[in-house]
Amino acid sequence: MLVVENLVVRYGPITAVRGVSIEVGAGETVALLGPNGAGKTSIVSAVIGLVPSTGRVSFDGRDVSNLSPEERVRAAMTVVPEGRRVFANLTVAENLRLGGFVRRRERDQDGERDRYLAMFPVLRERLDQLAGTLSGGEQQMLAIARAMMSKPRLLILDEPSLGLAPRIVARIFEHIVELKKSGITIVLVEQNMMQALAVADRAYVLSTGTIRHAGPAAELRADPRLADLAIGGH
Amino acid sequence: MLSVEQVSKRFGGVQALQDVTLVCRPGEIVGLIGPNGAGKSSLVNVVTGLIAPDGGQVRLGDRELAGRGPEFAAQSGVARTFQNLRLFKQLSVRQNVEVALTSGHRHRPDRVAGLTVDALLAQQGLSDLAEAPAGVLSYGHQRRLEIARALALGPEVMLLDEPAAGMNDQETEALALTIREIRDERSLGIIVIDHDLGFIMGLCDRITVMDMGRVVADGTPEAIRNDPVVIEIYLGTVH
Amino acid sequence: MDYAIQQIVNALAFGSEYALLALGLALVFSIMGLVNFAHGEIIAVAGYSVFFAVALGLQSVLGAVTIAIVMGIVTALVFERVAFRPVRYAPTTTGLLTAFGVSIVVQNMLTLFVSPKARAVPVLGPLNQTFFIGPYAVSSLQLLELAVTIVAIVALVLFLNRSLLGLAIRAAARDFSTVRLMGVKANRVIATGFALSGFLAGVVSVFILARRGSVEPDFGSAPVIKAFVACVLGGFGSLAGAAVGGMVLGFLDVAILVALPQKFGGLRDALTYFLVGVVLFWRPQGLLGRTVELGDKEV
Amino acid sequence: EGPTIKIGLAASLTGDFAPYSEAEGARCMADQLNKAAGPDDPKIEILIEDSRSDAQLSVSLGQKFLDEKAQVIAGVPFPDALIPMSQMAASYGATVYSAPNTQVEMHEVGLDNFIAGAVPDPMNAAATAVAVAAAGGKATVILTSEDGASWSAKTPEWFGEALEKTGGKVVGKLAYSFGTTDWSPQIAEIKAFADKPDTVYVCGPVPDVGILVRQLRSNGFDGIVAGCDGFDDPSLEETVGNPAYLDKVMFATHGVMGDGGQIDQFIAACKAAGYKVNGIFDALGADMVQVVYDAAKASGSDDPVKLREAIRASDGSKTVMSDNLSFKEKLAYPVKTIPVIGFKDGKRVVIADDVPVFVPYLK
Amino acid sequence: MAPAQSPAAPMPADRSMPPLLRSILGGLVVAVPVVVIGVLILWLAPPYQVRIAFAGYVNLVIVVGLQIFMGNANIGNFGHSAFVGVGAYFVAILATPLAAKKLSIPNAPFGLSQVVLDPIVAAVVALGIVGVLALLTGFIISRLSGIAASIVTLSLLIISHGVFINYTDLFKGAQAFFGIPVVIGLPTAIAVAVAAIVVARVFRDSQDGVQLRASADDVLAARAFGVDVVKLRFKAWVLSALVCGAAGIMYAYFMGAVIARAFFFQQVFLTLAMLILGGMRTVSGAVVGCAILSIGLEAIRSLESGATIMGVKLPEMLGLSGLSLGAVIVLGMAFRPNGLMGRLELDELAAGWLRRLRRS
Ligand SMILES: Nc1ncnc2c1ncn2[C@@H]1O[C@H](COP(=O)(O)OP(=O)(O)OP(=O)(O)O)[C@@H](O)[C@H]1O
Ligand SMILES: Nc1ncnc2c1ncn2[C@@H]1O[C@H](COP(=O)(O)OP(=O)(O)OP(=O)(O)O)[C@@H](O)[C@H]1O
Ligand SMILES: [Mg+2]
Ligand SMILES: [Mg+2]
Repeated sequence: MLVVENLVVRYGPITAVRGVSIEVGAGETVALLGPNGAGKTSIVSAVIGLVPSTGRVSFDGRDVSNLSPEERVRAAMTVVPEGRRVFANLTVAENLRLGGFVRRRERDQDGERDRYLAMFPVLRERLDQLAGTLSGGEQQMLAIARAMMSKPRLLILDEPSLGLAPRIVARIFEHIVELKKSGITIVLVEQNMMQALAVADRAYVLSTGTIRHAGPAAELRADPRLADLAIGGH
Repeated sequence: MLSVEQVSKRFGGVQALQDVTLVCRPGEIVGLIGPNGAGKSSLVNVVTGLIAPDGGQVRLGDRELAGRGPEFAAQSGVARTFQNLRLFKQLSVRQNVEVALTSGHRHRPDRVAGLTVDALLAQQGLSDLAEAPAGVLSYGHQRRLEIARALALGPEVMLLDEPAAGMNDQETEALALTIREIRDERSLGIIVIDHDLGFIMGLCDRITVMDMGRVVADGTPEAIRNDPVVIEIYLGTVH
Repeated sequence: MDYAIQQIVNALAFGSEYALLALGLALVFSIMGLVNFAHGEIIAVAGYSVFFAVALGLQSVLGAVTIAIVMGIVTALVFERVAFRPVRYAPTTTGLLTAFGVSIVVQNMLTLFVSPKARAVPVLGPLNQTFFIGPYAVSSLQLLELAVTIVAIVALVLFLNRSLLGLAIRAAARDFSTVRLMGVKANRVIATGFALSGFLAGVVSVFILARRGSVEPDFGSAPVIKAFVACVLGGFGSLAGAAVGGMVLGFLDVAILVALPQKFGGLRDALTYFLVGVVLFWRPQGLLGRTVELGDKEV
Repeated sequence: EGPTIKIGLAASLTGDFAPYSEAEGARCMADQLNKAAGPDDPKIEILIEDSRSDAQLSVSLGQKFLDEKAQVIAGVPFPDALIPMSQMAASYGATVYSAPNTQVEMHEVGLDNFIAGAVPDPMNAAATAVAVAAAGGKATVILTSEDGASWSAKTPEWFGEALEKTGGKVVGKLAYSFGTTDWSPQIAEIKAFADKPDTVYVCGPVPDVGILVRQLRSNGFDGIVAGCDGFDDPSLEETVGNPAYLDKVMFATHGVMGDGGQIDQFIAACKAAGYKVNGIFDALGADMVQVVYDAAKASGSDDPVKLREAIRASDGSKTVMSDNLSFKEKLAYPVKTIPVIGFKDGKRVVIADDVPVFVPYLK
Repeated sequence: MAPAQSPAAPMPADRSMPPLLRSILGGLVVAVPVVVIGVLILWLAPPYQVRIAFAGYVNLVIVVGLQIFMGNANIGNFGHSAFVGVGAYFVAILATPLAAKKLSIPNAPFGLSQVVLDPIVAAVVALGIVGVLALLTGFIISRLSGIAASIVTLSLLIISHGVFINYTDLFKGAQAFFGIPVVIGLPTAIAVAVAAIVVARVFRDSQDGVQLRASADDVLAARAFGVDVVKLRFKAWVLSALVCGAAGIMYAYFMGAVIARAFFFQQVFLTLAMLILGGMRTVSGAVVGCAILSIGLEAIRSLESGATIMGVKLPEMLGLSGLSLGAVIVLGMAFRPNGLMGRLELDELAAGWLRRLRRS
């Protein structure tokens, strides 16, 4: 479903991603793991087209390398970006409306919205609050709910559990499992390695911009070298 | 010693803090946990003077901090990190730390005696990045820089708002180690907010639990771990 | 009494024009954080287009109005594409300077290829007919301006606050790249916003032309600085604020002109700006701007 | 071989004062004279650079012309440029000759090497006052602005003074700024005066004054609207719009145009030869060249000081604008008749062309 | 703790020198081209080019002064020309000989029409007056942020202009104030420019400078680290005003005549363009921007009136310099949105290159 070939991301003199290739099959859940600065976020940004990169990204068999981010989103790829990135100057309700932008001509926006408000009840109480004044965790919930409003076929989550209380994290991982069951393809960037591997089918471990290890999640979970790899031991 | 007494704060329809009372002694690490939106960051904001409480007191030693603005709190010795990362993005990593250090030099020279930028950066593993602009660091590195910057102020009390967010287990463990080291070295009071229970339980001497703006429990890690209320509101049944 | 009412009528007209100008600026500001000093040149190009059309034989008022508005929109779109898109992510000062650059280029082209002098364009005169209501002299232009301003404000506020596109525009103002992650064609959204501001500029151009009866290279730039002040006075980024700021400035202008002893007549602008300074010192967020207690949060 | 005289013009080819540039007219005149000159006649060489209406730049360009041995230089026609230029030129013996300058300051400083080609503003105001009084104007409102220095601030006062001499009076004074496009507050004030004025006087630029005329008329004011050379722009009529509104509009200026006279012929000839001439200010430029040419011929030398002495000693030159332009009397500015232009059926007519007897301010 | 592994490791500055010395040396390095160009002009160019260069150096001092506040506090400033004007006018009022004053300001208040000071004393007093005004306005401006602050600076410009023009007894109104003794030349201007550059650089690198720049990035965080933002903005404002005032004094003592129009929008926009184009975050940016626009515009201007290059007479192209100024700005901003100089000063860049060169 998603094929990344030989991806290189540079920021001026810095090379953050050095020729990474990743493949995610339809309906698969794949985890991207690695220490700080490994290049995970850079990969995600390149896949959705937010940062310039070289290499090839194709989605659904179609080369999307030259598409703009919005075109990629219209092709049903969606990202929950790192650092929440809620629209601080809009209310929670407005954020969610914008989340459903690609499906603006469809009818049941409200049904979708209610589903996520049920999952994050605190958001329902905050519908008319400016998103920028939400607590950190509330913003994270909003970012996830907003992304889900577009009903993607490929969902990329960059550290979704960041700043969330354990109860909510558990709920999100439950939901990921649900989504998986409904056939959505998922790429999951997580620090919370064990939990990520528990829901993932396969995983890639990165450090300093290259893939150090790749394999089935179950295998990795049992791998004693994992700890080493994930903190970036060279 | 930092003492917070009966602090309340309301934002429009949200009662973010309600009669919150809390102390943090020198050399003590206090954990602050609670569901999202419980009011933890708001409490930090009140203590650091970023918001004025509707009522109640915040004292550091015999200085009243509430409502006197963030500069006053900082100059009195309260340092913090930001949950949403607020680095000086255009300045270099080194300068980020320098800002706090010079301010510390100015106001509490004895507390910063012996601190150097290089040592602080080395402690956080940022030496190689010293000349890079802070804005280009990865998320995890930015968190560490936040901590280095807070330490450079030479604080009496340090409030860490989710310092381990975005770090993996090993990094978190290392962070816990550093925090403890800092406490021992400089005997400051530390309040740590985080949602990583392993981290909090392992690190803190005492834990305060908040929910809906109130303190709902307070005690040793052991007691908190088994507190049914905490399990109910925070951990959820799954855990 | 009659006199006071007459002056209030006059002030309303002044205020409406500032408000319309300020709306155009505030719109672009809320779209991409750009302080668009080149808004005046959009007005100028619209005005000169009418001048050329007249030179080629155009005589109808309706035709002139259409040309001004269409050219306003086109010019705004061209400016956006050529000059402002490349600096979209840049700091405010950069956008500001680019806008200056555009304005200098356009003014010099008008100087070079047309004339540094004023050129008469009488075609819109019929819009500006003075008639008397009781003792009060009112011009059709004054009424028209007031009406158009009110309609424009209501329509824009509704558009930006209620429509999905409006939401996208406001979101793009703060976080362009994340808006794209919603699948919004952000370039097009921003262009829409510019087109709207170009529309407003075209309308203002019609009004100024009707009143002045001539065009000049600095045709539009002179009033834009005042409009910019109006925006800030009302609360930058807020459309209603821009309108209110414009009205307040209009009233200040007339009041100071009328009330100031003639000896200090030349200090009118100085006094206006002094009062603006006082207001901003007292309310840095502007008259309608709200302050939210944020703590460590950001909006 | 006749002497070669260099005239260096730091001209306002672009910028705020571009409408008041004398450069093209000067260039046209110089070419005409050079073509007609015999082998022993002087040659006039015109050096032109754009000062962008910037005083500082025009001083620097003045220095450049002096470096190139110019005998006569000119810059932005305002004191901030002309005074330093005169001081600078003094040590080279050179003359600053500003064809369009009308401001009195230049004559107060005590500059020995400055010459203005136009009569000072008080004379202009005085001429207007005589014409206004003749048309029955008795009670005037004057509009002043500091934006054009003494030209716009003081000329109206001088007009008032001169009108009072004729038995009229000033019933009110209002301030405005350049760039005013809506005069309704001022007009409301004028209407509210207890003493009803029959004349409004303003010395400002077009289009401002054109709009003023239109708005005054459409608000029912049917008295005299009078002004200075700022009115003398071909776009005045179009800005006013309705030809009927121009009845009782009058202004004093530098020369008569639009009557097919010498100025019109000169401008037409220059235009035909490809010079971008505009109007009255080009005629002033042409006059300057003629005066310098005649003086060079008289002195027969290219020495700058002798040239200036010859200009001032001359009994008069026959120029485009005047049959006898002479600096003998005042040394720093000419004494000549001042045409006052009025309108009949929307067309310009000369309603007076005299040297005013009473002139305020000037000694 | 895991070592930071990042490819991002640009050159660390040389930390063996005392910071103050390092800043002064850095400033001097930046000033080298300023001196070299100036000396070449003095040596080779005809008098009129010296005049034009002088105007360039006045602008340079203004731009550097502007950088001190705008670059460090990141607040758009339209008001700096007010201080240039005040500096120029007060030396005019104080140092002009009595004879000239009798003509120009016979009714000056406080018996000022009777006083004549030595040019140097007058300059000091004028700077003092600039300082007092800066203190008063700084009180307000340092308490405001962002666009509100910028508008107040704009107000300052328009108010000062209004006062210059309308307080005719003291400032002679919209007419030129002439007769000022012409006492300085290009060498003085070069010296003042170098001094301004060093001052600006020392401030930028000082603790205050770094803290102020921190507050420009994030006011709230800066305050939470004890940075007294108001005080620092105030300091920068006053320093900036003094440097701009010095530029005004230079202007008056060279031109011999001043007029309010010279200290209005045209100057404001030109100097702002120089600063932003060069990059307002560094003093080098101020210097580079000023140099490029000054030299470039002068070159284009000389083409404008139809120059002859290698025997070919070019046509007259009026407005070319205006057009080019606009085009340079638009293009410059499009390709280098943060200005030509980015984050680093010239000497810091050079040190980086040298080190990289040595390494390879
Ligand atoms: N905009 C940028 N400019 C320059 N360098 C950047 C930029 N963004 C990221 N980098 C650098 O690229 C490298 C990879 O960063 P990235 O954010 O992709 O890491 P990550 O794996 O997501 O880390 P984390 O777990 O901390 O979020 C880091 O060294 C970082 O400093
Ligand atoms: N400036 C503000 N304006 C309005 N509401 C606010 C503001 N700051 C916080 N709140 C609200 O107050 C409540 C407490 O917020 P706070 O940030 O203190 O939560 P928290 O305990 O830190 O949560 P988290 O763990 O998610 O960070 C939240 O519901 C939030 O929406
Ligand atoms: Mg990341
Ligand atoms: Mg929080």
